[in-house]
Amino acid sequence: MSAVAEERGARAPWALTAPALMLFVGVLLIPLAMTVMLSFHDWGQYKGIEPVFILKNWREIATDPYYAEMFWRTFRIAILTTLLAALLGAPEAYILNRMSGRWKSFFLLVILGPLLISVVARTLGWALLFGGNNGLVNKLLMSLGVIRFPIPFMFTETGMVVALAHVMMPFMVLSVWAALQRLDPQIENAAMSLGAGPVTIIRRIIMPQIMPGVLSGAIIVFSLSASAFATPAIIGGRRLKVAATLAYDEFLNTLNWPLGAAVATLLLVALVLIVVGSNALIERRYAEVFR
Amino acid sequence: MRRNGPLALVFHTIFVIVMVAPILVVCLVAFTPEGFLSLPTNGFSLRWFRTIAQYPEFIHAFWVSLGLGALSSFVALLFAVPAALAIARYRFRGRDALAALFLSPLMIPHVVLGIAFLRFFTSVGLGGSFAALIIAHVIIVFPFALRLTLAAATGMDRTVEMAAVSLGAGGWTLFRRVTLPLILPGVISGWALAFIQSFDDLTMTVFLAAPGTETLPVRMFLYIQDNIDPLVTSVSACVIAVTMTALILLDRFYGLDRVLAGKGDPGR
Amino acid sequence: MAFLELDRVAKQFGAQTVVDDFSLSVGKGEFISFLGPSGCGKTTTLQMIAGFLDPTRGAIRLEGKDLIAIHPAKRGLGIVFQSYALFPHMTASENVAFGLEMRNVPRAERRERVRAALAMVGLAGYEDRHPRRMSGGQQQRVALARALVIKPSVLLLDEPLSNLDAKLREEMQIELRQIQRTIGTTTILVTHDQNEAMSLSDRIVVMSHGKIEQIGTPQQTYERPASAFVSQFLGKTNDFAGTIDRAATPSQLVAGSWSAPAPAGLNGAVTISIRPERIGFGDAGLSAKIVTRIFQGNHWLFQCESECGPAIVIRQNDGAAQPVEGEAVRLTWRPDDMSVRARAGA
Amino acid sequence: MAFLELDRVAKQFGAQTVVDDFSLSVGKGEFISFLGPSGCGKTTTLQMIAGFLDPTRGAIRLEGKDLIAIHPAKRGLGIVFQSYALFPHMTASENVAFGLEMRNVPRAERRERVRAALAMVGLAGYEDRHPRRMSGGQQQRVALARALVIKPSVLLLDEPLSNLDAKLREEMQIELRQIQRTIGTTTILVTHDQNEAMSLSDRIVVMSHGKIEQIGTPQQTYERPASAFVSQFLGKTNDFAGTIDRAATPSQLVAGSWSAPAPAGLNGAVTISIRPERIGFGDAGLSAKIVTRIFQGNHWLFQCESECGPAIVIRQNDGAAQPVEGEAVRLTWRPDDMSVRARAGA
Amino acid sequence: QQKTLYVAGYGGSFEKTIRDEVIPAFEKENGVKVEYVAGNSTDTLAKLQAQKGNQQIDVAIVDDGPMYQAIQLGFCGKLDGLPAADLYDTARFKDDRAVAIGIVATGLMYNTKVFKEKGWAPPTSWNDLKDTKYAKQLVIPPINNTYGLEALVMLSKMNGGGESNVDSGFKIFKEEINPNVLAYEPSPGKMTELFQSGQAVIAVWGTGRVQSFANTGFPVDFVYPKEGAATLLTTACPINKPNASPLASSFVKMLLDPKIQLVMLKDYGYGPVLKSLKVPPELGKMAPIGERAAKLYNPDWTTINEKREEWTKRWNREVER
Ligand SMILES: Nc1ncnc2c1ncn2[C@@H]1O[C@H](COP(=O)(O)OP(=O)(O)OP(=O)(O)O)[C@@H](O)[C@H]1O
Ligand SMILES: Nc1ncnc2c1ncn2[C@@H]1O[C@H](COP(=O)(O)OP(=O)(O)OP(=O)(O)O)[C@@H](O)[C@H]1O
Ligand SMILES: [Mg+2]
Ligand SMILES: [Mg+2]
Repeated sequence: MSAVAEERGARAPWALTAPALMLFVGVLLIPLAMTVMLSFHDWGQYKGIEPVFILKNWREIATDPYYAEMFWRTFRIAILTTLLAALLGAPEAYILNRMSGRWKSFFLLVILGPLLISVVARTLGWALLFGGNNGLVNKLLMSLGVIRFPIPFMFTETGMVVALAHVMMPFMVLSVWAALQRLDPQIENAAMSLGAGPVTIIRRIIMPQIMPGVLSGAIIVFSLSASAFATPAIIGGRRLKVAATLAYDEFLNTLNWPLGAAVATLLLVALVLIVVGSNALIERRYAEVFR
Repeated sequence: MRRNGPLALVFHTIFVIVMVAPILVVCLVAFTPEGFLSLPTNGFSLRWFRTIAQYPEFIHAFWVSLGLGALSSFVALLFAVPAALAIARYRFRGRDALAALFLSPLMIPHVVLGIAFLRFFTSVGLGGSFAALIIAHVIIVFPFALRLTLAAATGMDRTVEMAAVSLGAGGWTLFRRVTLPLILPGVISGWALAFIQSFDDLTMTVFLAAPGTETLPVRMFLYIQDNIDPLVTSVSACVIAVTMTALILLDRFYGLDRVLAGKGDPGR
Repeated sequence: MAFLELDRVAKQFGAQTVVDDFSLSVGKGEFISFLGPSGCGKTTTLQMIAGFLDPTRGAIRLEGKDLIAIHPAKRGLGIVFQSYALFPHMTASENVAFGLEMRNVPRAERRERVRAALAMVGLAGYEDRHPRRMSGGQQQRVALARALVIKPSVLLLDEPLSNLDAKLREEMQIELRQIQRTIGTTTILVTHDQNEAMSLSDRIVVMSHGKIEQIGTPQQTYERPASAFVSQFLGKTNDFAGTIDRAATPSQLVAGSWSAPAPAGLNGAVTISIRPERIGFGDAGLSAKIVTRIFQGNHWLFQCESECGPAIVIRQNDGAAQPVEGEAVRLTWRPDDMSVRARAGA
Repeated sequence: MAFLELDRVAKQFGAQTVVDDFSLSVGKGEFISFLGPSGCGKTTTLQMIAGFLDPTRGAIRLEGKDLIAIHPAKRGLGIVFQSYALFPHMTASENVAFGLEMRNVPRAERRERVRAALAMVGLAGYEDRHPRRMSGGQQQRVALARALVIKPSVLLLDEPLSNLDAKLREEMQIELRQIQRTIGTTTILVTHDQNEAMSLSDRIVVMSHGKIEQIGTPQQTYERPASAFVSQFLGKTNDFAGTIDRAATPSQLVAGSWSAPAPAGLNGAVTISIRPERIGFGDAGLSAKIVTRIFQGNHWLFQCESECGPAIVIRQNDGAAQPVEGEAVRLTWRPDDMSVRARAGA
Repeated sequence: QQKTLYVAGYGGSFEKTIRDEVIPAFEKENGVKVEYVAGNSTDTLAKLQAQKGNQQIDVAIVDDGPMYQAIQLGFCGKLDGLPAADLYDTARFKDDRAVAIGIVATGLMYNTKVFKEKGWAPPTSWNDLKDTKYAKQLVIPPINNTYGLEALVMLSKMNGGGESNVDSGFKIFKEEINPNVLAYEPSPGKMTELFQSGQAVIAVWGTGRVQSFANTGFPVDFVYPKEGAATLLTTACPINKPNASPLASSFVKMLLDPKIQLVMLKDYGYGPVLKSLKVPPELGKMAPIGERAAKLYNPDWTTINEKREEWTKRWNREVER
């Protein structure tokens, strides 16, 4: 069924994706199309939404550098978060995978744990830890001599990245974990017998093979952090707005939905382009692993 | 299997500490006798756990969240697994576009989705119903189910499937007996992420939840509207306790690493 | 009418043609072996018959029906894969039982047949073990049991015994032959082991670069090879440069100090081909010196340096005294055992 | 002093002892083969030497230093895995180059050595292909090239040639032997092919159920097997029931119609063991009937039904007329070629 | 007939008060089921806009700013039979499309404990927001929140401007107040959290919020600035929809019942909107009652609403950056 697949069955993939496709067209594309339509409508504080077709919102986004700054910050934070999550999450998944059964499941739980409590409570925890200059984190870092002066975490991009990476970490760990399950342990042995040290094995042998997992994780983390709302809102506050909080503001505070819809549409389009682009790039680079 | 070196263990320890620190803090604060959040707390009290009893809607909301999460992540898998298999193994026109479409819910700010769904469901007469909530959650958790299944299905040894086919297994049987067990780690991880995502979603659900279908995060959010008091932390602590107990039981009776790593034991 | 028929089958991977113009008729119950160098397209051909690859050109028919239109799961073939392809998540007995389940064999019968199949391949007691905890040969045997237990009408075996020791291998060969005889299974075996191919097969297909070089019984292919390639590939061959001297009466075929009456039809420079097992040590003949003497159990292999270049001689280890390394010998053979052809480029 | 030494090594998986009390001294530059039935612990032993499995008990020393304490990456061994274990994400040449990179071989030299290694295993032109697009034998050869290219001082080969045809296999064997001679590589070969083991090795280790049955040169193990197991496992053996008749003068050893002067020391019921290649067809001797006659290229294999039970005879395919199936024959052999032991339970 | 009435309003303790004190009595009286849809003002307004033409909600309880917007957008129906004579003027809306159910004063909140420890005097004036000793310890709700807006208006007014000209206010915010601001935080929950964690010690806020925060035992107090505190209203309106239930109006009027007004004062710090109500002295420590209520400054919403969109934009670009 499978190898045949590549040659035969021009219909098979469509049959398999049809249910999901129908679901998406039915309950996602239509609402989304409505939202895109919305971005071309007009709006006034006291006249509400006017279903006309104008480019006002788009022109505003294109010409006002305010929006460029927001989007730039959004992607900067998302990229940093993704990097941090990948840099820490992938090794952790690898370490976990090498533990013996009992510990493995225990620590897996511990790492998945954060996902199980509300993002509100979780971020609250961070806020408590960061808590200004005399927050626990700063006290600890200073007493360890890592830093001399307290690092401001709350209402800074640093804090946002740290908290976002924490929130997103389990996604990365789990994705990589799933990919690691497929590795043939003998291959690692083979590399070792050829003289490869642990670092080389990870970089040259393990990494390329778990790329699909890292990629899944990175896509999830990147997308979620670029469209995240709660964490940036709580840690970043209103002065460090990102695209999602900007859209949120327009939708909920100003009620200028057409403008919010335009921001959201732009964010969506940019994200889709970035994700699909990097996906294709990496799939080509690691073509043999994805076969 | 090689063991982890000391450096790896140090890394691991720090990692785990950082991961649990905020949660630990939340749990600690839950035992405060004060009426407000404070750290470090002076004293120990179960006051805020007792307070939960005065808010039966929290308990109700917990069940709503649980049901919603379980149901929507399961339904999402039903749609996502076949789609992931198609995307993993066929090279067909429109493949990339489909993949992008299926991942798109990840990329839309949930507030936008919330409002889009609210408008949509209101216009088709499903506004405020539990069904609408489930459909919306299926959509937002779908990418998780898809992406992790996809990671497991790419690069899977196809000759194993060929062997099954040669023995007469086709279609559903092939899937159930061979393909699914082989991609199970991915599917289960996907389910777990999907469940958690649904369980935790607030921004979108706020718009769709109606009286009676308010989820726990919505409840907590509404509660902390005017006052953040330690009740949020004690409720969180309870959620942690409940889920940990459930997972430990699962581990006891089935083996969590087997659930996550698939049934065929990794052996040497 | 042929039971299984391949009609000018070809397969391309991208631009590379891996199998070309492959035509073969297999009778019902026949035992066919594919022999050929590594990478010549044996596995590819098997996979096309199994239905996992579609031929680029040509037709495959089973009992006259087009096989390509039939889904692989419906073909009812038994297959052993070169890489075993065991189900990693199932125990040995679950692996073997799988095909029976697919055929809705009742549970009791199933258990009995699985037990018997595993016992047959010498794995009684390993029923509950997972493939990853088995040795290479054990895994291969599970794969064999899995294919045999369903008693298929066509068996496709891709190097099914490559990881087994000689003893077990022979036992398995006898099993295969027996199954094939009693059930009348049509079998196609891919193997790199010529002994195996020769002792098991009704006919051998010798392949090279995706093309058929020769189809014939084991003895035909060995003793009357259709081409130099076949002759070289099956067993070893000595090629000596000789000359035919029509001036002498009767005319003589000469190679170094060896000579015999010349065969008809040829003249001048020729190549004499002779199998190493047909050469004996005698008092007269080609003079040579033993370079190495290799013990190979039931026979000895001698590598010699003769007047006409290197020569290989095989002698049965029948207990007689054998020449030692460095010894000067004379090589001799019966004219019937050699084949003579004009020497190219001479 | 021994170069590589295994000292009462044992390995358990759970409760099952897979290798037990394994002691072996390998000299520098020696070529050792492990022979034994599938599942007897060959791979496990190799993996312990390589350092991928830790022995449950015992010590492994290289040049007197405890090897177990040394990380596998530092042992500098060349290994071919039974399952190849190629890096799926690298091309053939990247696979081969990997070990050289680890040794910081300059780029130009690396390229040249990789090219040479791939050419040596007959894969010139396949440099840029990924393992998943190669045939089984091609993959195996990449694995071999990868291990050889680093010119290791110790080579561990786990069935490295099992998927190659006879011709290529022999070429590879010659390569292996040559490398081992020129670089003085100490080699341990696991193989299921007795011919391979016999023609390549200085010494053979015959294993059974995780224990050593015999260590010796090929000829020792074949011709003076230390146990019935070794004799049965290496090559084929005929066991005939005979009796020693001390009443006759001189006393006679009788098996059916065959007889010879009795050896000293035994009496009554005995078992006569004789290799099939030591039996000839003659005018007198054990009467038998040919049941099947199997062509095996350079020799014929006869399965006979004799007075004393089934018998196997091997005759070199030397061009002489051979008896046909159903023919009545007399089997004969020289008393020197048989071994006689008291018959148990008689 | 048994019908369900949907009331949308704040969550949290406000919801609890309404559920406990208002709904059971109302249900009994009118034979109707009441469902409470919790959400903050903006959520509620967004829901109204999303369900436009197909409204589910019958009664909306929101802040005054969003209420003006809701009225303008035509979401509110008309209230009949209000006790007009007894209501403060500020509590009434044009055409009676809505009515205030509670009065709050916008002023300053500070952490009494920290101020005592540091030996700082309690703040007394809007100008104290500029005091550099509060660097990064000041919290102000943003301008799309009424508190923030009123702070801007008050600062403009003190510096020669007013509703029609807020340039001076913007200037002060941008140059003098901004460096002190830790966060522009609209969420009340978040505000309390910033105080609880000790990151903030002074803020612009309303009496209602400060009262319920102080009720938890946290050491905060409210200051009426000497330049005057501004009025902020909590308002309710029946939603305009076809076949609107008359019960919606009844529910709003029930919120004006003196008994309920007292309960809201006690639990929630809302100054009553009824002139006639006698407030027991122990309840009126903070809330704008009597004298204090009379001194409140009432912003000119007509002017503000015209400019609000422009201000918001300007605020986002100049102040919140
Ligand atoms: N991880 C494991 N857990 C349990 N038993 C194992 C494991 N690996 C191997 N075994 C068992 O140990 C025994 C020896 O295995 P090993 O792989 O060493 O055999 P081998 O001699 O290499 O056989 P073959 O020639 O078939 O490859 C076998 O019976 C096998 O089933
Ligand atoms: N998926 C593929 N893509 C491209 N080339 C392939 C692919 N699979 C096999 N080939 C090539 O096709 C040729 C034939 O391969 P095949 O597997 O049929 O060989 P084989 O005769 O079975 O060899 P072996 O005895 O080594 O297993 C080889 O040269 C191989 O490299
Ligand atoms: Mg092959
Ligand atoms: Mg092995």
